[in-house]
Amino acid sequence: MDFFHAHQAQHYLVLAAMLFALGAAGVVLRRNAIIVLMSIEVMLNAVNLTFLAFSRFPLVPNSPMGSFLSGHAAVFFVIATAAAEASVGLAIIIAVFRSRTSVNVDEFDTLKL
Amino acid sequence: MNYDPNDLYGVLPALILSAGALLLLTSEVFLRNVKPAVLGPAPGPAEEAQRQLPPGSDAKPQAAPAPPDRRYQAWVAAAFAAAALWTALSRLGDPAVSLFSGAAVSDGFARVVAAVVCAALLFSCIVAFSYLESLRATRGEFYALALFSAAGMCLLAQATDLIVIFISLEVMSLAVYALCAYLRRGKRPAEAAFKYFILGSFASAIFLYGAALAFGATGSTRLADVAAALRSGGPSGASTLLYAAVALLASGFAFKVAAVPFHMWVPDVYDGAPAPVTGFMAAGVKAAAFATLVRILVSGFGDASAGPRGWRALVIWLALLTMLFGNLLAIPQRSVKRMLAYSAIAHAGYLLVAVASMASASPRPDATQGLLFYLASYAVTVIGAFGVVAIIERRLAMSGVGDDLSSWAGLSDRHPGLAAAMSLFMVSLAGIPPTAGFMAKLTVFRAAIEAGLAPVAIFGVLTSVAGLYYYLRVVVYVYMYPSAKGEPVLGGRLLSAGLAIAGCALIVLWMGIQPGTFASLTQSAANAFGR
Amino acid sequence: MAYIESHLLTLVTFLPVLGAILIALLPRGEGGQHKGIAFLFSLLTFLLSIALWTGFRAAPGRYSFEQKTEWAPALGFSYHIGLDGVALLLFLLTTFLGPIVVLSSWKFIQERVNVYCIALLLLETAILGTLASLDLVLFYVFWEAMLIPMYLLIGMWGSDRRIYAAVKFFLFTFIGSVLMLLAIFWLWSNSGRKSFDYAELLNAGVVDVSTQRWLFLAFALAFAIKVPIWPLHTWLPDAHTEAPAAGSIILAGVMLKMGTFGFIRYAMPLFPQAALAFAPAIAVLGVIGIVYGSLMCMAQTDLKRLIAYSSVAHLGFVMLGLSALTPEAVSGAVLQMVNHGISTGALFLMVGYLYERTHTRDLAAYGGLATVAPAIAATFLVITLSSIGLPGTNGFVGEFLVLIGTFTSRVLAGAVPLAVIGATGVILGAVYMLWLYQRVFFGPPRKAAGHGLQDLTVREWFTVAPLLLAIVVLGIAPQPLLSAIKEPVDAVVQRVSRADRAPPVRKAEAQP
Amino acid sequence: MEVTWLHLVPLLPLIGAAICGLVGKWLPKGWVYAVALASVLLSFLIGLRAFIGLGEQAPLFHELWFNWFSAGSLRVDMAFSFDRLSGALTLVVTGVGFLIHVYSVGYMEEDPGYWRYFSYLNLFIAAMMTLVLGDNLVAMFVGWEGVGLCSYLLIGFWFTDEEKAYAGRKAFIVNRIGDFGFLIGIFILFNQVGTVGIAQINSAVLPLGVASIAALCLFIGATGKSAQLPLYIWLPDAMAGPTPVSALIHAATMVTAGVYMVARLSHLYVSAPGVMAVVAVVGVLTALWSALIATSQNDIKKVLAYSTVSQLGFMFIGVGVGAFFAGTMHLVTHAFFKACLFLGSGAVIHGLHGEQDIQRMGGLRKYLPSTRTTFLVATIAITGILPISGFFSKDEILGQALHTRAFSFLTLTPDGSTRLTWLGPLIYAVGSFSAFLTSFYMWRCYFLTFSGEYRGPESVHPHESPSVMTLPLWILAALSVIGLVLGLPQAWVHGTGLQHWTWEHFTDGVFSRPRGGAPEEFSPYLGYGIALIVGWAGWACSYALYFKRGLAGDELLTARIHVLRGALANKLYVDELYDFLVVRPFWALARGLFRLVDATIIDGLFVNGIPTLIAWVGAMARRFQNGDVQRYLAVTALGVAALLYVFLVRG
Repeated sequence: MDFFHAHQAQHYLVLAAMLFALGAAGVVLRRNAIIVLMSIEVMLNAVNLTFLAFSRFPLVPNSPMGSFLSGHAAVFFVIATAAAEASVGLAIIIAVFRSRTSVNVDEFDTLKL
Repeated sequence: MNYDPNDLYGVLPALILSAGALLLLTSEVFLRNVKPAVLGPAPGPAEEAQRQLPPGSDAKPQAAPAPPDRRYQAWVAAAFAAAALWTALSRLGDPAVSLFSGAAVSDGFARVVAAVVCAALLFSCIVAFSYLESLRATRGEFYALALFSAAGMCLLAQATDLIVIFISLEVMSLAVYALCAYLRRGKRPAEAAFKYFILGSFASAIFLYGAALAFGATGSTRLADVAAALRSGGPSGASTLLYAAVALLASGFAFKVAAVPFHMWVPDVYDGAPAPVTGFMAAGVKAAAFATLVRILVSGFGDASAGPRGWRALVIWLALLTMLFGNLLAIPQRSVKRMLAYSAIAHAGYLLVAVASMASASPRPDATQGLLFYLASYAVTVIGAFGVVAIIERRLAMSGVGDDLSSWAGLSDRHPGLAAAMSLFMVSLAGIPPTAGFMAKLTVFRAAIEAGLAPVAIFGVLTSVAGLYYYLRVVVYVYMYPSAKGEPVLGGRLLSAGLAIAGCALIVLWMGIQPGTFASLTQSAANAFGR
Repeated sequence: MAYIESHLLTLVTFLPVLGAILIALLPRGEGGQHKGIAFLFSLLTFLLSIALWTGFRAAPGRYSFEQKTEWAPALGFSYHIGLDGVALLLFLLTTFLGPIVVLSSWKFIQERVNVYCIALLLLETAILGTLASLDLVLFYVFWEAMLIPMYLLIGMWGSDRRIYAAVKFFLFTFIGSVLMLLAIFWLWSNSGRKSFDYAELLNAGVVDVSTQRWLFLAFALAFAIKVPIWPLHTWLPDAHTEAPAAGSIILAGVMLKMGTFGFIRYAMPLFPQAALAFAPAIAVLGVIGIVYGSLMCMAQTDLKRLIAYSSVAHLGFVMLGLSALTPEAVSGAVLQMVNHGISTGALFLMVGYLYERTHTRDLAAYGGLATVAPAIAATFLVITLSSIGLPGTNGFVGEFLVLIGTFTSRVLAGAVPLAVIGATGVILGAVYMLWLYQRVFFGPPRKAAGHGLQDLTVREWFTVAPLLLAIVVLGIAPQPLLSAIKEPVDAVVQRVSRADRAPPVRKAEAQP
Repeated sequence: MEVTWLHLVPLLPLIGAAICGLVGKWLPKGWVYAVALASVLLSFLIGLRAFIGLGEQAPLFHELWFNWFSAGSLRVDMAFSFDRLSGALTLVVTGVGFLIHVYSVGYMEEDPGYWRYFSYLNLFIAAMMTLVLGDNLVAMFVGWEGVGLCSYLLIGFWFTDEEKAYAGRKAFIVNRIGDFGFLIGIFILFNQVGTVGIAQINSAVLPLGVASIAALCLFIGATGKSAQLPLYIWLPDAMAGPTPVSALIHAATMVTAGVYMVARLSHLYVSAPGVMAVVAVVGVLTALWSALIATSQNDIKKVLAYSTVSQLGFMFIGVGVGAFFAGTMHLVTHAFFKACLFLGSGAVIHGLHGEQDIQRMGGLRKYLPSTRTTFLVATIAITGILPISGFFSKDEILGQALHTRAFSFLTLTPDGSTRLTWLGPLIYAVGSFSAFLTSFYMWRCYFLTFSGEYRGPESVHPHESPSVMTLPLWILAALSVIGLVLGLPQAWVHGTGLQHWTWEHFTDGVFSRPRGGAPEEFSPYLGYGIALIVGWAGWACSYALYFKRGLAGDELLTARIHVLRGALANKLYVDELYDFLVVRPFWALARGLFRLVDATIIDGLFVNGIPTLIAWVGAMARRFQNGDVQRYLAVTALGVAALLYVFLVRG
């Protein structure tokens, strides 16, 4: 990964990667459904950061016209989608909670095998 | 970034579907609760459906005022689906046009996929109608959500820009999550929806990260630019990023197409969701996801297919794993619904074989044709199968238990028609002539042999033998075991579901006996990715 | 009229389907009318197929009643059918057995009659199509379509272990055929002209020997399971034992022949060098089948099981003859296919009638039936004699030709010992069949002979008489059949036995 | 010369069989008799006409009825040839057959299955005529198997008795073993000559090795059909059938088919001298072996059965030493007197209401005069104490054996130091001893049956049979006397009218001569003398033993040679031996193979084992899907990691 040393986007990228990993870890490890949902948001934000980093410090000088914009635009799309995701997710969690009065992910194992 | 309003014609199916969805949503506003005497579900069969509810379930049959009559929604949705289907089919032969300055494309491939999706939607709506009615579960939004997800699928098939792909993906997925949770009785639907949601968003996040890396490496999210960057080699080390992007994007859609080891959500979700929804997912989501996977891999990373780091080897491995585990895990299942879920995984494996054979240019047209044929035949078959499952499931849905083979015993005595149809679908899934399933296997494996994937093909057909075993078991129970005592004859609300099932059965037979008709429809699509 | 003539084969092939559709449209009555329609259509099929026999013109490398129309050009296969002598014989055998089968189960099948009749009719069409098709995909479609109705016949109307038998049958045959399917695809993509047409592939046949072997094995496996060749035979006894009489008759009568037919029509001509190379192995397996099958018969206590194993022995003769690659032997093998269809079919028919009366297949329960049911005893005797190949019955000519042809074969390595060992089948056949016959019919009447065992009824006479007639007539005048199959047999023998001298592409007799 | 009526000879009885068998049950009894007898009589008359028609201008009649089947280079015709040999046999078969039909009318009077019986009998005549007249080996084989079938059916005629049914099956299967040899012989000859026509084969020049193997294989067939060692075991049991059947099939005609076949293919056998030696040795051994057993049998039919076997042995000696005419001549004469003997025994059994044990007979000459007289004549003929038919034919055989040079070319050692010149005389000596035994047991049988006092139970009142049964007896007795004409030496009849009717002259040119030319004209008188002495000696012994004492004679004999006689009474335990060596191991093998290979290895291990394994693996793998969403997430994450690894690190 030599090129990172020669490039100023590296800090953002590394941070984003770490954020992403953290989010993933949270999704996999945390037991509370709400927190799992939040971890997913963290992952999405990490992606946003990556997008922004790349559009601010493009790797490719001769990149096709509008690439910066498309980077930024992507972020907005992602934010909007993330909001929608969150709402649906919360609704689902509520439905689950209704049926078993718990948001502990471990207990959702009626469906198995 | 110039905008041409004519491009909207290119996404007409999606537009129609969205319009339908919006119409249905708005129509909700004008509904009033009414007295059961005036409107409401017809007595008799519905009452019987109620009587089958186990005591203690939260459904209150005598709850007055009765919910408003929403039966029109099914037909409205069906009408819009039919319209979208017609638009998709009518422009099938037209030349491919790039839309929105390369963010999307309207080519034969996309149109065929859109047609498949719309057909799936159409049949699912009809199946769902009788299902929901007999469960007294017709509330608003169901059909709207279905239409939205279908719109997302259509767009997904057309998208050639990673961002557009992501958005369409979310449009589709979010609606489907909601549909899974739609049936509020019992624990299963909500849990299924939750699992689907968590895993799904996890996967789309991964996909999105891949998109970001691709963007970084090539400076663009257009698949065309990605391909160009690959051809030119790109800046130093960008290839590393690019390959990471391939890995992440691939895993994102490997999840959507339920390839092992990204398959684990499938059995639970398919099992927990209402049968009509499951059918729709199995048919539509799979079609759209495969379409996108092909677009990303072929038109995006087409030149990075060969070699150890090429995606060809990757897809082959995924295919092998998927075919193996899908069939292996389906064998011990006793719930037909769950068995069909695992079989869906297995079929994803066969489809991946087609994708793998699209890697090299010469067999690509045949492979594309195979892929589309397989998607179409699988769609009709599986929707029909889940339609039958839905009828069986009605009684069980309340008590929150899944179906069991024993509840299928002797179906041929009670419902010869359903039994024959179910057996036909099983035979088609097993890939035995004269059914669509056989012709699908034919087209796919033929392409695989052509692409020099003989070992994969041999592995595939051998696993399909294992598959035959569990498909046959359903036929055994349906035809060769006597009816269990006290199995009631299901009455009421069979008509529309019966229509849909009969339609699927006829198409299955038609595609099996006259495959040429459909194959010729896909002629233009076959060359969508060049030859 | 000309239209009818040009489409006669199609008409005959699909006539049973019409019947099936008709039955499906009828309400589920008590079943009488279903059987009636089924009988009517199968009879009609047979009568029409006689026109095939009269209109048949043998010509080298050409097919009678050939018809080729577009089917799925987008997928590269066509609806191409036609008959050569070999196919014609088996075709007629099938249509001949059709009405007999329907009539035989008139009394035995009482529930779900409509499904039963539909299955029978569809099965007939599938078999006929398998024989008639000249396009590999078409062939494969019919080939696989055979499985489902048979599966239902065994599984729905069989006896105790019917489901095990049905699934075993289905899986066994399916394993073999899927590999064949891949081999077909290989031919398609490497034949140069992307075609599934049998004749074109036959001419294209430029396949290097090493690949030929693999493809041949793929084809041979599918056919060997169907035949069945030892050691792939164990599905047969179960299927036969559990299946209802009609199922056994069709299974033994024609379905097993699909395997041998596949060898002579596809596996051997398409891959001549491989066929030549594998001939000794197949011959050995055939001989094992003869001896081993006969020994198995001696170890059985179940009537139907015994006869099922006798099929293994008889088809061993066929495989031996096919691999001997002399005109005599191959003609004998083809004749033996027909003979076995008639005699073993008749055996299962009679056993079915016995079972209807006694409801047991256990040999120990039988004995002394000749005193209570002389007509059954007499007919059964004739069939037994035909099955052990007594001169004057149809059984003899086939066996004799196979053995003498094998003995004189210059192509097959170790032909003489193989023929000699194979000839011991003549002794063993007599041993077990006469043992069976004495066990069932001679001696003092035992349990099964009790409770007023009824002799052949008129309906049953109508089913048995044609078979007896065929046994005698084919025993005395087999020559018409032999002349009918001369052309294709010579073609195969030429193509395969000379395969090592010239590349298969330069085989002139394949197609004009 | 080509004719078009020859096929009627077998066809008519076949039609008769069809009529009796299909509709005989519903026809009046008389019609069945009429059809059955008429068909045989007609074919006899046709044969007679043809026989008279034979002459210098027409040495043989030939008919190509139809081409049965032909494939590749093999062409099998249904064609018949009627020369002096087959002609004579036609007359014998149809003639004797007709007499036995007549006799059966009386014998099967009470049996309800008479229509079946006559159908089988007609069928047998048809098959036998096909065998005799067939001009190629395959056509011959058709008759060969056909007669086997008829004997199977007729032995097991009373099938409700397990024993009888079993005897029929035994006969058929043992015959099949022979037929196996016959088939292989046909294959070899076809492979060598390229045709199955007897004439072509006889005119072909065959290498010694091929000829020997072919001849040997065919001879195996002959041993099966003609009940020679080691395949004779079925014939004694075959006596389970009705007595006329024993007379017709198992004495007069069918069992001689082997001799006929060897004689027909004389050229083949002549070109394989080693095999001829084998034939002769097997013949003489059989003659001795069964003669020994016959001395100790008490069932009158068993005695006659073993005597048949031994007489067939004599015939094989004849053909074996190259004197085909002698063997066939004995075949003809034997047909007469043995048929007479069997029918006589049948009359006795009939008169005693089914009694077959000679221990409960005796003194029957009072009750059954004509039966007794004819039986006596036949006995004289077979024992040869007076020069009537049996005397001449048997002595011809022995004389030829003594003087033959057929074996003088054979050697056991490669250097050719020792030559088998001694074989002929040895055969002569053993044969003469067998002749002595023959005389002994036949007279024993006669004395115990007809002379002395009646030993049977009082309840049974012996009575003479109806004339329909005695008439054939008289005719056959007469024939056994007249038959002597065939055997008169050339010297006696030279210049007389009988010259052309001595068998040797009659069949001149039908057979080919053994290598080294025929045995030179030897003077028969010494042989005649010895034969007479031997015959009378046998008569004397049994007269001394049995004429006065009756059964006590047996006890006296038993007291002397206890062990031997015990063994002989039990047929030398041959059946038990075969059962122990062949039958039981075979069935055991079958059951063992079934249990081990089919049930255990193929089905248990593979067919059912593999699916079980797969299902088990599936059930195990299934456990992993435990419903915990975060396990699913982890797996997904691992999958992503794996992909990244593949693309970044490994790639």
